[in-house]
Amino acid sequence: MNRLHTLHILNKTPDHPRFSECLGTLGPDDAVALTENGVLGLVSSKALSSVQTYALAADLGARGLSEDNLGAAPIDYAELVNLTLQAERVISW
Amino acid sequence: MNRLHTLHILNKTPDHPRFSECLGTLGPDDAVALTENGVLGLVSSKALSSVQTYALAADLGARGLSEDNLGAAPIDYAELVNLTLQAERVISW
Amino acid sequence: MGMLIIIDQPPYGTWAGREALDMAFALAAFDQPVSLLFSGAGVNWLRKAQDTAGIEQKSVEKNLAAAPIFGIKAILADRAACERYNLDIKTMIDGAQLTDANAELMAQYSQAAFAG
Amino acid sequence: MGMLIIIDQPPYGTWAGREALDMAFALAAFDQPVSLLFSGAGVNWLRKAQDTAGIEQKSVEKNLAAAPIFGIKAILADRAACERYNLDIKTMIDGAQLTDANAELMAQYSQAAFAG
Amino acid sequence: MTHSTTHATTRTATPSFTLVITGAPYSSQAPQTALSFAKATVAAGHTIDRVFLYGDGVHLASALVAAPSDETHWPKRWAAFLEEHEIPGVACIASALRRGLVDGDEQKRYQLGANNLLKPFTIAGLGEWVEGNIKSTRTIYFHAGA
Amino acid sequence: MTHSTTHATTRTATPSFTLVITGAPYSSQAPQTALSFAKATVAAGHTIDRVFLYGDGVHLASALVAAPSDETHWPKRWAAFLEEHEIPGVACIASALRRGLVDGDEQKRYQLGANNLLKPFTIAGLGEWVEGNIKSTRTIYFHAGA
Repeated sequence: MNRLHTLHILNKTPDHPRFSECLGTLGPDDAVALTENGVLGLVSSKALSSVQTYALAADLGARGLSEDNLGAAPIDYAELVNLTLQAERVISW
Repeated sequence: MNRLHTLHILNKTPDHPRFSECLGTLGPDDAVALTENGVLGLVSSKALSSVQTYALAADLGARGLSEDNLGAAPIDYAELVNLTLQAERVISW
Repeated sequence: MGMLIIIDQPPYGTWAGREALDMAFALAAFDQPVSLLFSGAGVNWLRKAQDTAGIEQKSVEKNLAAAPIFGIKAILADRAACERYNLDIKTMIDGAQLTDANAELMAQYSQAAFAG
Repeated sequence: MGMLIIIDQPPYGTWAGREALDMAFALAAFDQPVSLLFSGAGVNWLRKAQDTAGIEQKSVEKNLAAAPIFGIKAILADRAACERYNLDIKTMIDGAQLTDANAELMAQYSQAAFAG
Repeated sequence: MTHSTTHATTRTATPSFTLVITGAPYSSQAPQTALSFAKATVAAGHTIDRVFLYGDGVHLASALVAAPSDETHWPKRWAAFLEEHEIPGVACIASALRRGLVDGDEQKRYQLGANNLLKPFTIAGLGEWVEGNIKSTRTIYFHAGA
Repeated sequence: MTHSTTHATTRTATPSFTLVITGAPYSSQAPQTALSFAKATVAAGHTIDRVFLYGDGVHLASALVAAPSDETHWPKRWAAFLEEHEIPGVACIASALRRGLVDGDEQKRYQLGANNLLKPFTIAGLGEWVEGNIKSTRTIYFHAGA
């Protein structure tokens, strides 16, 4: 795995101002982990950037979203914990 | 005073999705009363529509905004009460 | 006429939508005419096949399905919001009707309210 | 390095900004390096001449003015947000610095956090 | 529709209000704005039929708030206003139980160690809101901002 | 900087976490997501130094929540997890007092009629958060969504 600078944990809907604020601070070595309502970013017309994107499978399922063809890697809570340790920094939006 | 159909009480910042939702449902005989953080709509680049706009003076003052040249009529709470009775309907956003 | 209860937040992330639904059910229980409008990100309430096993919350799909039985007049969904969230009549639960959340729609109701 | 505390909500309407400021003061009290970043609608914290007599809340201007005295390193304001809210260095309280809230800025801090 | 929100009827009688507060004190400005609105309503000679607390708004009825001495104590301020003008203040029971706000009866029913409802607030169901909505000339909502 | 967030040091020892919850139960999903995260952390053999409740997150420590029988009781669920793994759960005192959450000591100090802090949660200052932030490998925040 490449260097992971900042892991951005994003739990807001794409309509929430903090969703856009988060996208505006992504660096090339960053990754986004979508949680809670943040997973709706994968079906909205608001484009997620080209950084590596993960999404909590539990939250995808609750919102009726398939784990396939969404442009994000589905993860469980254990993988989210791992990502927070792999990253040099974590920001929760 | 002209017929006042719906009074929209708007207390969200212009960045909040409900601010735009409110603007999207304004009719020609409607009026907007900006309260709390809603008064920041008067200094943001997000244009308020052409309907009659009021703003609570107490909230303008708290946020360092002048009552002049803002494109809204400053009102106190008594005037807000009056507006809710003059309108046929009131929606709080 | 009657009351329009508006839900503009998705389910599960916050409780505002659940509490809006309770308001609608209460009005219906007292024979007051009431409809639901899903707007903004709230349209995600209407997506089919919500599986909440992973988050230990009850699915809201059953609650919504019960709405007509309990006397709620209509389940409306803002067309533009549905498009933004890639929802169409096929991927939405049965009984939802597409509409445009604008001044004309609002004028059909004597009151409109959010739960929070 | 150190912590960047981010405030993206205006004062008075919610308590999130006040509680963020308390976090910054606590860090400074324990000699941890900390700066404040005002972004989005949060830049309205920085507008001069806030008169809170009409809403019975304490003005936050004094709290902010005390920040450097208590050891907070910098008060930063996102330039684009200031422009959106018609704020410039003349209409802002003394001591605030314009910056761009982007990846380069964030990389200068070992941690960044919101209060809520 | 038996609503009294139609105009011919309401303009003649004394206007009356139901106020619904859904934002919590010390988290939103909703209880403050609502109190200023309520005071102006009473000062204008109008009636407030009831104040209904819903969602996070039920925290306004907490008897255990200890606000810093230089900040306004919103629950006490609201309680004094309600008592002075003999206005019923009602917290929605479903919202209250989930959020840890109970009176003596609910304490017994759920075998809890204490109760924390501030007088003169009471706890009741959404029927109180429905009734207020039918009876009052206007129902005005005070939500949390952002 | 004495932070242990630099990597050479942290990769060798057992990773440790401070979790900060700022969203309330039955209003936000934050306490639920945080509990799932916490369980996965412990299951992976990592340490949780403490859980800090801030802002509206302090409501998670209420002893008076009576959740509907078909809904998860998040305060009890969290309390059981903290006790099982002997993890300190701390509610910020400034946030708690404003929001009507008090222990026996604060009840006496402010002459209140009851206390409502759920065991094993305790009440303390922001210094606990600062200390956790310095000591732990990672501090992870769980905010209310929207």
